[in-house]
Amino acid sequence: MARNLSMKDAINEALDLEMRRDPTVIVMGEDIAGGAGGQGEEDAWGGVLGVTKGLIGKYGAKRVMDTPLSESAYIGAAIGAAACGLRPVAELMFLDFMGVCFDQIFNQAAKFKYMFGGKAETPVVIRGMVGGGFRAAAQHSQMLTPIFTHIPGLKVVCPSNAYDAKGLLIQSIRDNDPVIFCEHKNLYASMADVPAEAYTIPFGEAAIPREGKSATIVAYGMMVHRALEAAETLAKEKIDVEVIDLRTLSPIDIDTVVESVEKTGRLVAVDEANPRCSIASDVIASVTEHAFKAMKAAPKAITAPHTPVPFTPALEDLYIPSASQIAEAVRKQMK
Amino acid sequence: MARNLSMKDAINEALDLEMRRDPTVIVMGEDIAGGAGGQGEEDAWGGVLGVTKGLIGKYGAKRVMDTPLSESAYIGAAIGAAACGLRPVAELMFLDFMGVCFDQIFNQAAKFKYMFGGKAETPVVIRGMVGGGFRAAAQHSQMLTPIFTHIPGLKVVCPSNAYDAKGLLIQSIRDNDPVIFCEHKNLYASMADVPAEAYTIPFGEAAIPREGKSATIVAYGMMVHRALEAAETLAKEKIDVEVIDLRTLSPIDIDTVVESVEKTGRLVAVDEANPRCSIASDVIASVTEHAFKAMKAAPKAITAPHTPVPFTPALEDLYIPSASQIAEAVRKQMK
Amino acid sequence: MSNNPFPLPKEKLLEAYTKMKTIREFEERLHIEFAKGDIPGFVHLYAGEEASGTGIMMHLEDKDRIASTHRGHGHCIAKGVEVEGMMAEIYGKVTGSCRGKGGSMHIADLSKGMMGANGILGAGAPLICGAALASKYRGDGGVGITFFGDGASNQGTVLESMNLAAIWNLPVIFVVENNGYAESTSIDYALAVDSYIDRAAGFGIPGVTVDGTDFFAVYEAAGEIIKRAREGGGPAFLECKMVRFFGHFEGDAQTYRAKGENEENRANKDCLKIFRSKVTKAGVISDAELNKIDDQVLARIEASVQKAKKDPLPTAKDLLTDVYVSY
Amino acid sequence: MSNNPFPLPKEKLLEAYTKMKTIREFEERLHIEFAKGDIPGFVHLYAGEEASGTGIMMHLEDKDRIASTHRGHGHCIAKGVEVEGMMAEIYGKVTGSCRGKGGSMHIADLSKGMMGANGILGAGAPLICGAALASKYRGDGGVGITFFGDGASNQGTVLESMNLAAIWNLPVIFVVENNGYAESTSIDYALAVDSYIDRAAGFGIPGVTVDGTDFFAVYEAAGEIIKRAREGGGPAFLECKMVRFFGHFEGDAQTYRAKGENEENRANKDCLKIFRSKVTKAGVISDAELNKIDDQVLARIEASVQKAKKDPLPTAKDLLTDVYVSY
Ligand SMILES: Cc1ncc(C[n+]2csc(CCOP(=O)(O)OP(=O)(O)O)c2C)c(N)n1
Ligand SMILES: Cc1ncc(C[n+]2csc(CCOP(=O)(O)OP(=O)(O)O)c2C)c(N)n1
Ligand SMILES: [Mg+2]
Ligand SMILES: [Mg+2]
Repeated sequence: MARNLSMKDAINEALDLEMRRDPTVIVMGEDIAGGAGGQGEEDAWGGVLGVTKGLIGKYGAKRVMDTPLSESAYIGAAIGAAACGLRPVAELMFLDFMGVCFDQIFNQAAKFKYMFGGKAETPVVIRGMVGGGFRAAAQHSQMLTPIFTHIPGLKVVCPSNAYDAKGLLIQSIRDNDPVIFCEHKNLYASMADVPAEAYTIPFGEAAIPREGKSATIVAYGMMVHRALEAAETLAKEKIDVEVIDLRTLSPIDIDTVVESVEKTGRLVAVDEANPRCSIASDVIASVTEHAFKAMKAAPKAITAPHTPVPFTPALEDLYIPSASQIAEAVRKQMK
Repeated sequence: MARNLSMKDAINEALDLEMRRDPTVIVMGEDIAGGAGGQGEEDAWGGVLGVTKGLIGKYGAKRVMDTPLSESAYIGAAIGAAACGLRPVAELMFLDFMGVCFDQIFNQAAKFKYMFGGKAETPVVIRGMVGGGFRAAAQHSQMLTPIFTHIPGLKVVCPSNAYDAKGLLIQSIRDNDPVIFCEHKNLYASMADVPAEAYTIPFGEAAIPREGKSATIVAYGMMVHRALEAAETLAKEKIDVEVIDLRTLSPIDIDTVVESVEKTGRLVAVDEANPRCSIASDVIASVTEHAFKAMKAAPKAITAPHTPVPFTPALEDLYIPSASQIAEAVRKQMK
Repeated sequence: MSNNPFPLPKEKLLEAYTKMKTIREFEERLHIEFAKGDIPGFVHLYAGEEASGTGIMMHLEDKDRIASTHRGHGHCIAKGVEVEGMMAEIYGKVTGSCRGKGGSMHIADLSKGMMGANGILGAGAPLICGAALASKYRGDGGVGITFFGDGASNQGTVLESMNLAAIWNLPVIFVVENNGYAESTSIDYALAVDSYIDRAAGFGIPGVTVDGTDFFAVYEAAGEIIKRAREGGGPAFLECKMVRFFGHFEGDAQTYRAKGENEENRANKDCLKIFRSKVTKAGVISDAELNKIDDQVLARIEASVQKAKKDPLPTAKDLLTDVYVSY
Repeated sequence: MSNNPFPLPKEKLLEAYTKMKTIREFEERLHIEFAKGDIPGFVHLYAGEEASGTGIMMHLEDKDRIASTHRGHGHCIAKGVEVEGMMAEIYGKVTGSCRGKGGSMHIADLSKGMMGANGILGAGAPLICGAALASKYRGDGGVGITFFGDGASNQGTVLESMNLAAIWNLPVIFVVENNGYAESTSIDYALAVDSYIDRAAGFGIPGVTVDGTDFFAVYEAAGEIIKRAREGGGPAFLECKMVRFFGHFEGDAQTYRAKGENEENRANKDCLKIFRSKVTKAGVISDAELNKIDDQVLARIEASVQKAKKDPLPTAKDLLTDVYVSY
């Protein structure tokens, strides 16, 4: 039975279902229950934006652990526990905070299996907020997906809607490799039909939310919606655009993109991240290598500029790639 | 007067000259002098591979500071001191250690100027070793240039030879923005003619160590030598290749690459980094956007595989891109 | 009004009161304006904690530097950053201290020795070690103060910096502003040691705990350790125990608090009331004098809000500037 | 040989000696082999420090876990990792513990509770908190031991982990192996506090310092705190004061040492000599028995080197495996 759920609630439900199913799943993070050690309500917060609300009531403080403000220690502990048979889901509130615990993620979790000659599994999920539009400024708004995607040994997921968020998070929890699960804070309120039961969406399978023949727009996260908006506009101009939602960035379903470009001959890669060494440049490079002959126009990256995220809405709205920038890029390719 | 100097000595000389010229230049790092607090020799090490040897004798412990093993604290202190008028050159022994201090680099140093509305300057240099071939395994061999390059606010430099290393390091020290200076450990012993006096090499100007008409190979760091080797081989097959040494990755001199590809019609981008969101993919995406019409064949990235760096020489030698892989890529494009 | 039992002359007491009152009204007003929906982003208010920042900053000059936190408005004001620029910044205007690019969490003014509010917990500690190193290197007698909360006291950066400052004998004061909560989490949960003084001792740093709601307690303790640091005596640790009047950030329902906690704090732990009562009871300053300051402060805040609302926004050309000095 | 004054029965004493001797000879041999140029990469030798790892590990079972350092060979051997696999690993052979992919700095064997040597200082501390959390969650009575050097004791990860273990009451033992140097830097430079015990106290963790060259001192101190941790009594801190016989890594000229330091260490601070002298003097074990072990150990090391040299290298197909469980 599908209900109309927000992405926030879909994520909560995924955690709930997996915790019910599997006693080795624990969740931890700063204020993910809230109120620890105090005299007021337990579960006072359920995470800074309420995503994990209600879990402590169902599973207790042994499985829903508030942490001190020591990301290296508790993210590392989640990784260590994963290497010892638990399946921790650790919240890194804003993934921008990765800078204080990146070693545990990229030199430890990501490399155990390889360094140890295959004899390690680290089924940890690190979930946190990404992206702009919240007026949260330079240190709370970044789209650091390219950095995580660069690292062998990590899997990187960034859903664009509530349905995918639930299926991908359940897959992430059941997955036996370390997963960075990127939740766009400006999509938390977005609604979709979401089945009540557990389901998984496999990694490395892009979705095609809109089919078309004239050009391919590749996006992920919030940019999928901008791409679809651009496609609407272009449809009115009789430009028939295909939109691909990558869903997972590592592994990446480059085949679907290549097939699409072989059909359309045109590629616009949209990325909320900064431009250099971005997902957009990665997609363009891979696709050009594989579908060069089919390409009718120069591929184009639409990304945030090479600047930190500005605070003021006046600038942040210009910073985040817009539907009109995307549409304009396609129009140019059609000429 | 030019002498034949190793890259290691060229770096030492650059530090020496700038410290002599400018009393605000200080250097710090773990064991960069060595022997601190002990009963043996002062300057016992001069850095783990001896790069900073001799500086403490000339400039004293006030300007050549050994640090505790607390990268967040001392790299952050270098950044803070830079914001307060000094020009610290902080050594992060192996840049692989960035994971324990990345926040100070990417959320602090890189963003001060923008977040503060322009009212800050952070002339810090963070220098350290990169790259493979030293049998130093997964946590001491990485080429993390794409991660630094991704971050707006940072400048990223990676010289391929002793001459460039000296000129680029002097430029880095005099530069008013934060610079990540990447020293390939397997180039320390490489020799070149290096003038004794101070000179600078501007950022964002690629070098063309070999001109050619049939294909463009773009590389940086140690890969420049592999590219040149490949070019030699190809020359024997009458394939006339142009090799571009990027020298700085941020800013990047994409114009020189675009011009070259407009001439040759072919692009192979070589990167010792892992493939996803790499410098290679970045170069291919940018060049394809700008020189699409001139391109006669699909561009090709030659990178390390999507794996951590293996320890055993048997595998590490396969991990690092080889001249023959590069040559083969060009040959395919010529067909 | 002749016998002044306080460690500051009357004009300095008036200055301190003005700073504290300015912080208070700045924050009270933001609370109201935020509720109206006019203020973008996250806002963390310093109301209730004024005596800490002010008591310390009364000892500082422009050459002294501070590194602040996400809850930085009070530190900014106490260190001399212009209220008008701050207000405009929080409204995202081009006239703001950071031209609208930073917002509440990133207000800075290096010319005043204010090295920035900071969105990353604990990040100021290494930075202030660097500032102090620069002062020590130049021999200018400057000190560095880094503020962090009880929650942030568990960040590795803070802990590493304590060791660095100790072994390098840097003129750094580590100030933990202990308001009992990190977001919704009580310090009783996050700290296993009885006292921050023990923790500081574990790094070889002398420490002192004071009642952070008492301006004079803060002032005196800070004075001593700042003087020592200036004279080359090395780092010190200061714990200010205090209360935060509002939620963690604006929008926080605060259900983690005990019943009546906020009311009790307002009634009995209001550093402004405590200050007022001390100075008036001692007969050094009259209520009328303080009321006059209150009026001036309110007018200034009102004007700054009105100006901020009217000020122009940055425009497209501002998006790409200020990333590098040159590129 | 009837009255045994030691806290272990004779067969356990023999086991401990065998472990220590195996570590010693493993390292002495690597020292020689490295000089020949046969061994790739960085090698950090544990010789001189054997009593620490062994004294602690004698209390552990496979369900107990350790997180080691760059100087990890001794911890591996003491925790039961096979010498032959280790030697092959260091030679980069496919028969190595990590199939040649890890090398000296990354030897691990999770089946033995050995969570890896680590090339990143301090990185094991959070990991072992996680291991201990898993044990606590399951209620299996397992403990976690994290080792770090005097230098690494100043890493934020270690310091944060001490707080985490304390507030979560995790069965974790923090062991600082204080050999007086971090690379070439003396601990006198890098630490401002007089004692690690004070530092541990600053996190609410009880601590004890022992002579790490005395197996029995380590054994007894470790036994007590491990027992307490197993029973839910929470984390503890153990400082083992010791010496390192070789340089920081192979190739280190060690000019930072005082004159005669190495000779003095070999003469008077050799934990194997000290052990031998104690057990023989007490008449519990004879020199002949120990000599026999020495011979067996030497033979085993010799065999492992010969085997490692002959073993096959990984091949191209191994390059791309072991990155993910599935991708
Ligand atoms: C590294 C990092 N982790 C987490 C956060 C999210 N965060 C912002 S403020 C805060 C609570 C801080 O508590 P405390 O240090 O006591 O300061 P207070 O808010 O009480 O002034 C948290 C968890 C952050 N900004 N940076
Ligand atoms: C995060 C990090 N910083 C620096 C290094 C380089 N490094 C490796 S070992 C070492 C010295 C460690 O000293 P100590 O902790 O005392 O251990 P010991 O070598 O004496 O056993 C250093 C600086 C590293 N591996 N990781
Ligand atoms: Mg607090
Ligand atoms: Mg040591």
